[in-house]
Amino acid sequence: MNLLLLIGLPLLTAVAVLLSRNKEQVKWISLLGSMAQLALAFMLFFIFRNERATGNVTQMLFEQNYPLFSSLNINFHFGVDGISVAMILLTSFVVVAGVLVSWNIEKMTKEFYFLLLLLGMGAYGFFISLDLFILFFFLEISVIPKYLLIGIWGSGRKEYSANKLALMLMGGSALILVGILGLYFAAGRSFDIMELSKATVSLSYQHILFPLLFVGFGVFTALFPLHTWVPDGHSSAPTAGSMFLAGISMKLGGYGCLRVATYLLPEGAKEFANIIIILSAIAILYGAFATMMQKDLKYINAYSSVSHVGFSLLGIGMLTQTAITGALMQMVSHGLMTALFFAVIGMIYDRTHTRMVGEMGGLMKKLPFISSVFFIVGLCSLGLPGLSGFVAEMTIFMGSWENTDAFHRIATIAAAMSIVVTAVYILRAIGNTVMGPIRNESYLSLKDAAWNERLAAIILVVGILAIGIAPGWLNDLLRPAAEEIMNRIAGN
Amino acid sequence: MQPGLYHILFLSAALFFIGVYGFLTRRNLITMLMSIELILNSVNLNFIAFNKYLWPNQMDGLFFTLFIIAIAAAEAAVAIAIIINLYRSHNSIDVENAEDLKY
Amino acid sequence: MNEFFTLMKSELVVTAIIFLLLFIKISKGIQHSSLLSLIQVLLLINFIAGFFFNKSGGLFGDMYQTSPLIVFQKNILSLAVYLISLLCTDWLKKTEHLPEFFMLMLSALLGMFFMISSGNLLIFYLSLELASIPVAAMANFDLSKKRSSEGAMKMILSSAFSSGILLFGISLIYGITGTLSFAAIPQLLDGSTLQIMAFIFLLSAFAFKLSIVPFHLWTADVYEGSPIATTSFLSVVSKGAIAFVLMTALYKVFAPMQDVWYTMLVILAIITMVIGNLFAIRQQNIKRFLAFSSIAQVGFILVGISSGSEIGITAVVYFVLIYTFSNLAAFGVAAVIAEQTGKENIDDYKGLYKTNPFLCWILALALFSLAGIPPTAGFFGKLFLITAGATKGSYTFITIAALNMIISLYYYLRVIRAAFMDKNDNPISTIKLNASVKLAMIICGAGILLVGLLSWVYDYIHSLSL
Amino acid sequence: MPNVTAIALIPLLPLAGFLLLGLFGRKYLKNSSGIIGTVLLLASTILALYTAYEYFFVYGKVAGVYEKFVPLQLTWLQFSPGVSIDMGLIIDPISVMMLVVVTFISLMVHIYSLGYLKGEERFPTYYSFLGLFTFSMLGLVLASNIFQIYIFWELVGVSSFLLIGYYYDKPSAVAACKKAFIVTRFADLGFLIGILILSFSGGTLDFSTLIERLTSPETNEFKAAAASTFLGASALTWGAALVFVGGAGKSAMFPLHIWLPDAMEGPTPVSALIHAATMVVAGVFLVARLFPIFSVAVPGVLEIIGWVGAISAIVAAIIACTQTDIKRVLAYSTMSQIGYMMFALGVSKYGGESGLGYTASMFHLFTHAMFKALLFLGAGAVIHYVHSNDMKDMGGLRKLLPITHITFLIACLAIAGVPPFAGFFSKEEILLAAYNNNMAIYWIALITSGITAFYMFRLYFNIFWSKELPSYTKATKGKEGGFVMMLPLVLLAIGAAAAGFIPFGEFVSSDGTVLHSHFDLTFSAAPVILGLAGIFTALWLYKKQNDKPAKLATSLGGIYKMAYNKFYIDEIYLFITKNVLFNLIGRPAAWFDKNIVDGLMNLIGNITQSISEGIKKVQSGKVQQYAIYFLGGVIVLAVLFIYIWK
Repeated sequence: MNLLLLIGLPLLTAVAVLLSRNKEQVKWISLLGSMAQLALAFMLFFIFRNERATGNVTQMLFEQNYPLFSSLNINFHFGVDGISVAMILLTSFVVVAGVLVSWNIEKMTKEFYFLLLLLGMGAYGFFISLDLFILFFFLEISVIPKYLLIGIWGSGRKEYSANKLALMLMGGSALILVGILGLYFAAGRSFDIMELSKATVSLSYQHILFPLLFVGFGVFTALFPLHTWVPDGHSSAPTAGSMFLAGISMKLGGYGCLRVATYLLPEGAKEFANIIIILSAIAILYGAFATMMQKDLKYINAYSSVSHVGFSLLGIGMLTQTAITGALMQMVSHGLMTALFFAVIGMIYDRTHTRMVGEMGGLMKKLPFISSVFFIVGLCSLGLPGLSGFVAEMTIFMGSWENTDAFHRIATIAAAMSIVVTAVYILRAIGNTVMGPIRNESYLSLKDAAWNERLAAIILVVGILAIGIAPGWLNDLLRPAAEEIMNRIAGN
Repeated sequence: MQPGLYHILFLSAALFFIGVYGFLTRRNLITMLMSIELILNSVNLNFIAFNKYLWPNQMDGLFFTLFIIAIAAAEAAVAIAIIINLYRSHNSIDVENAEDLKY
Repeated sequence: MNEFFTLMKSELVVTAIIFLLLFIKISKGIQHSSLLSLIQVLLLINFIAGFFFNKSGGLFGDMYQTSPLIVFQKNILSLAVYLISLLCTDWLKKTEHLPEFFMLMLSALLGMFFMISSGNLLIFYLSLELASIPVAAMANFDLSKKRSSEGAMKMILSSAFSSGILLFGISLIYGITGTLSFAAIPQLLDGSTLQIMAFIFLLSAFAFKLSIVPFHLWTADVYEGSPIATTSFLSVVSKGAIAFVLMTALYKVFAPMQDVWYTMLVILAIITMVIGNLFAIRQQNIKRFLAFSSIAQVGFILVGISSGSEIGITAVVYFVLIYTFSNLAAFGVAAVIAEQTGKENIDDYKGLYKTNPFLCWILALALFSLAGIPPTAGFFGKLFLITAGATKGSYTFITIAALNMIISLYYYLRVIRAAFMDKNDNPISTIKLNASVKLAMIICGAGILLVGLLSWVYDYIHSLSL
Repeated sequence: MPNVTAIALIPLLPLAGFLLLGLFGRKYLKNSSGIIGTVLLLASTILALYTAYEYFFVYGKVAGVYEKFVPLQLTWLQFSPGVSIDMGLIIDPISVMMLVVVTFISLMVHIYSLGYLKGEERFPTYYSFLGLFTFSMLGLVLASNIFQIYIFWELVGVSSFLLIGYYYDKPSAVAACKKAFIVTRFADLGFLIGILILSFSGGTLDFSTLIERLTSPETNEFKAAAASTFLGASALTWGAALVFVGGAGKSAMFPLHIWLPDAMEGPTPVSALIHAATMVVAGVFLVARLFPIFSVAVPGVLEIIGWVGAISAIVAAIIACTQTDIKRVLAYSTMSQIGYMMFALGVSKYGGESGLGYTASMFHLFTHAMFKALLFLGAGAVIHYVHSNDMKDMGGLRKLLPITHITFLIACLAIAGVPPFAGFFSKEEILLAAYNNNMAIYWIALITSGITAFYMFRLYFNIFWSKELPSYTKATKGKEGGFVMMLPLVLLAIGAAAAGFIPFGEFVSSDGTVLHSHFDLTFSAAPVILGLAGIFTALWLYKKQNDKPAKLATSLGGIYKMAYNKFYIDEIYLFITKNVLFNLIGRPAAWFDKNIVDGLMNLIGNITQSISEGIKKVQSGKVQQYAIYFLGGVIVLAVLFIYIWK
């Protein structure tokens, strides 16, 4: 399977959007394009599984390698392993849903969809890149769309949030840049991940470069205390923007933390694992407690994202195969869940014109579909079995527990405590919005979800359920890849 | 007494600093221009002295001096043209009157 | 004799054009607007001519040197001049003294060509003056404007002052080595105190032309006062040329003192980036804003230069090429708006997207490119500069450089925010773009998008710089 | 051998009901949803009974011992070799017993709800939630893997949440469902960590293997688990204790019981099903499931279990005496009875005669399910009739609600331990087990049984006797509920009356062997007499409306007030959540984030801005100053490079 399709198709769609003549065309082209991406992602998934089933155990499949800046040994090197496939699937789900929920964007529709598709393309490119330079390129490519999406189509303090997001992410990128350059020179002028994974980087270098890379990518994935762009950015972004930000962009960071920082600098990872654990345990609990005090639905989800993403960092910090698998599962799960959450919030906001929990109530009566989805996503967030969040969190806990010392145990217990706090804030949100008496008479005339919203929600719910009910497929996808990473860490 | 290299260098250094001092303190644009001429002349002295005392075999220093004189003239021409134009709009050739562009 | 024509063809073409313009001026035979078209065609020819008969070699006892790399550098400058002539069409049409403006500009260009090719301090000095004195006159080209003459005055005085310092340095070098030839000087240098002193004098003059902090203070005032055609020439062509020469000077002439100048460059690069950025944050006038932004960009160029190897050369040349497109696009937009509405403040750009989406996208591309955000070429340019800077392995330096990208992103985003997001009840009305302006902007936009992605450009430059 | 399809269908049929009604009920199956749910459950019940028959009488007994079968085990999530979450079916005496109880009670509730909730707008939703609950509960009892039980544990929790919050527009219902979920969730945290400890110690998540490894002191796992200690207790002790915390939360053991009374906000049939007969006994079931580990490996924890059960039993009983909301009385009574089951396990040992407590506990679970469901459904019928939960609005209903009255009375007698009703037999065994092992607990249990009889009959007299309310006549209020509501009452009444005669020890015992129960009249005398005393006290106080109860209450003073206010445990929780969780942690965290973390980022921005503002004077516009900076630059470079670094 030609992986370049994954970049080419979104790009083609984006260009087609630019060339289209009216809003209807724009929307349908985007939808078709994103559906095609979804189909492509599924194809990739099945072909990948098939390859693996037929005994192809090469670490990366479908590799392609073209020289790009040959004088600097920069190559257009692509390939996927299970992690990438899972992430690509996630991206394609979120892209379709994002396109669908933005159906009623009136302002600058063409530009909106163009940027949205560009953002998706960046994510695909990022996940298939095996060259750090290209990876960085795709990571950075999303800065413009993110900034403009928030700044133009956002709400509230959108300029402030857009600025903050762009600048903080740029800060992260700056650290990543230094990190990958360090790797480049330390390993004899190569950006190639596969080559770097075989290279030996001296200990002192690892100890310098690992924090740079991890913190750099950490900014993208809301590493405490560099998470402050998350609440503002997410709450100001338009619905699809928040979905993309939390569903995809934050995953870029987590993926980078794992694939680049941890995988390529195993000794650094070991050295700093405890700090990562402390920070992520803090993020988990602190994010959860901070969420408890929020009144705006988007802020609730944004802070809860900080908490949930903390789990994936925790999993990485635990450095066991199961924990890393769990971390990856959490990324996928959180991506779907948080995208759905934002989608629902957007749907509610479109109707009630408020996101304040205190001003709503009893939405169940008039918006049964939306409310049910809200229930599902809330329950997923608090880790209900049968939904994806549970699988991921439990895998992380199981993996974390494999470390037998008191420090890891206490960190795990601390993280586990968040499941109670999560229940508190999620139930508070649910109880005050969809349940309870209707507080505003005008809500009695609200209309339930339209077809596009239903479809978007269903696509994401299917994803959540597919992981939650039968996690085996995801586990099979991620575990071997996590094993490769663990092998490197263990020094084999 | 024949003046040695150091005498001339001393003279040129003095001239240089006088020029710099003049450039920094004079308010009249023409005077500032003249101070720059002093700097250039100190350089000229340097070239000639080096040429004569240290590297008498080649004429590089002398030629350089000639070119500096020529360029200085050209520079002065353009500078004075600009100053005249400035005078037209500002009615003054005091450098302190031309401080609109700042921060 | 044949060699004379092939090796010096860039200079000869420019000289020919200058003379042609002189004759036209004297004969007064051609109408204003068709003259401009003629000039644009001539400049295009000049640019295209740069691609033929490229050879390495030296003339006049190696006082003049050329190589494919040098020709390539000259081509970048020619391209920039051509683009300026297109972008500033509106302003140029209004100027009374059109041929003179181009004569001055081309003289300066000629000076830069010689400067890049110089193999001797004398030629270098002469060409440097040739490259700067006409620019001062160009800065004063808005004859009726107070600010224009103030800027020109500041430029000519400071430039003369820096020439004085430069000459003093050259005279010391001459005193030490007894030669002015680039080829001979390095063998005679050993890093003594006096040599360092002379080098500092020389470097300060370079720093002045290149607007390196703290020698940069004239930059913003002159940029703001001058007509935009001059400003863009100053910020792109002058900077590029000096950057090229600085590399020659450092890598060839002062190669034995690499330890000294590396540290110096690191210090200067850091303060240049930081100060340039800090000043840029606050600016309201778009020209002044771009002035400080270009100072910060120079800081990045210094990061690349500090590598002292062919990676550095490649990265700098590549960056200047990209910088040409990006900065000219930004200046082009500013020029069009300033000329047609008289507005030069960033706040005036509010709501621009509503009325002028094309200009806005070009502006956005340009600024993102300057900020170093992909997929624009600026990303690659900056990245390679930093890569080059990293060859020496000083990660603190690289980190500071990378962190400076955050501040620079902040102020570039300010403009973008004004253009795209801020509401304005009374935005700049829709501007009708001249065909040539549009062409130039499309060229710039294409350059910004493609130069980075088409990696062979970089590889080509690399092959030249080896 | 077990019939896998049949067994698997038992939970899957209700699941099908949930999916069918949940997805399409609102639109397409508005009227038929109740029937669909009930029919599916009926099938499920029949299969359960069939399974029970097959197990107990056909294949279950191998060489005189009821074996444990795991006919199906599918890997659901593999963690590492040997450690995986499996979805399996376990067939052993307790799971089969629970299958019968759950399906039967659920069926009763399904039928009953057809009448009770007739005409409700969210009827299909209700039945789909019931289906979900039944599925989850059946999955829980059939779980073959400790993580599987946790999964279904959470699912029953959420179904309970959904059903308590069924009247979602009632703020009190919303508050109650949140409270129920959060409190049990808190306990589940303990359960989860317990699972992590046990599974790590045992190297497996599978029940059979886990029990095998952690009960024989020879295995490496056991040695390692016993050797690693934390705060003075072995890993095994911690694991088992934490698992019990989970069980205690779900089973509303003191002090994690506070959610149960509030959970009565749900529809009454739901209370009967979830909060009386099935879900709340999950904790007991969990302890029973892991009983070998508790009794063999960590007897200390078992002792704790005993005491927690005993305390819960008596505390709940005392509180029940003072409540006036009839459902709350029943809720506290449930808690008290579960306390019995719990301490019965606590005083039991593994295997043989000394495993009497285990059998007794399960037996009581079984009988309790019958009579408590009956009580709730009866109470539901009353509430349905008078539209109030409060005793003050009731009285003299025996004539108006004859069937309800009789069945309720049977249930009261059963719970009061009056022979020959079901409660007598099971309670008897429990007391015997306690007597044999722990006298202190025995005395508590004995007193509690007296109090139980008292408050149950207080309830009974208050509802059906006491004052005759003039507004309640057949003419004004109509007849009691229809056939669908009365049928379950009658069926359950039969169960409550006759279930005690089942020779339970023959089927269920700690190690699968047959345990013969023997009756000792002398031993039975004490509890029966105490129970009768309680009944007569209630008769004396409440048969007719008078001021004796009020006088008694005043004379008891502080104790009465404390009991009336449920010993202020709710207030303590409220204080902790409100002041500690929200004000002491949540608010500072939010503040910290907004002001410190975010403030830091903004501060960086502001500092940059102000530096930028501060240095603007450098660019003074004076060309001579520029020259000074120029020279300054030269001088600084010269000084640096010539004098300092040279």
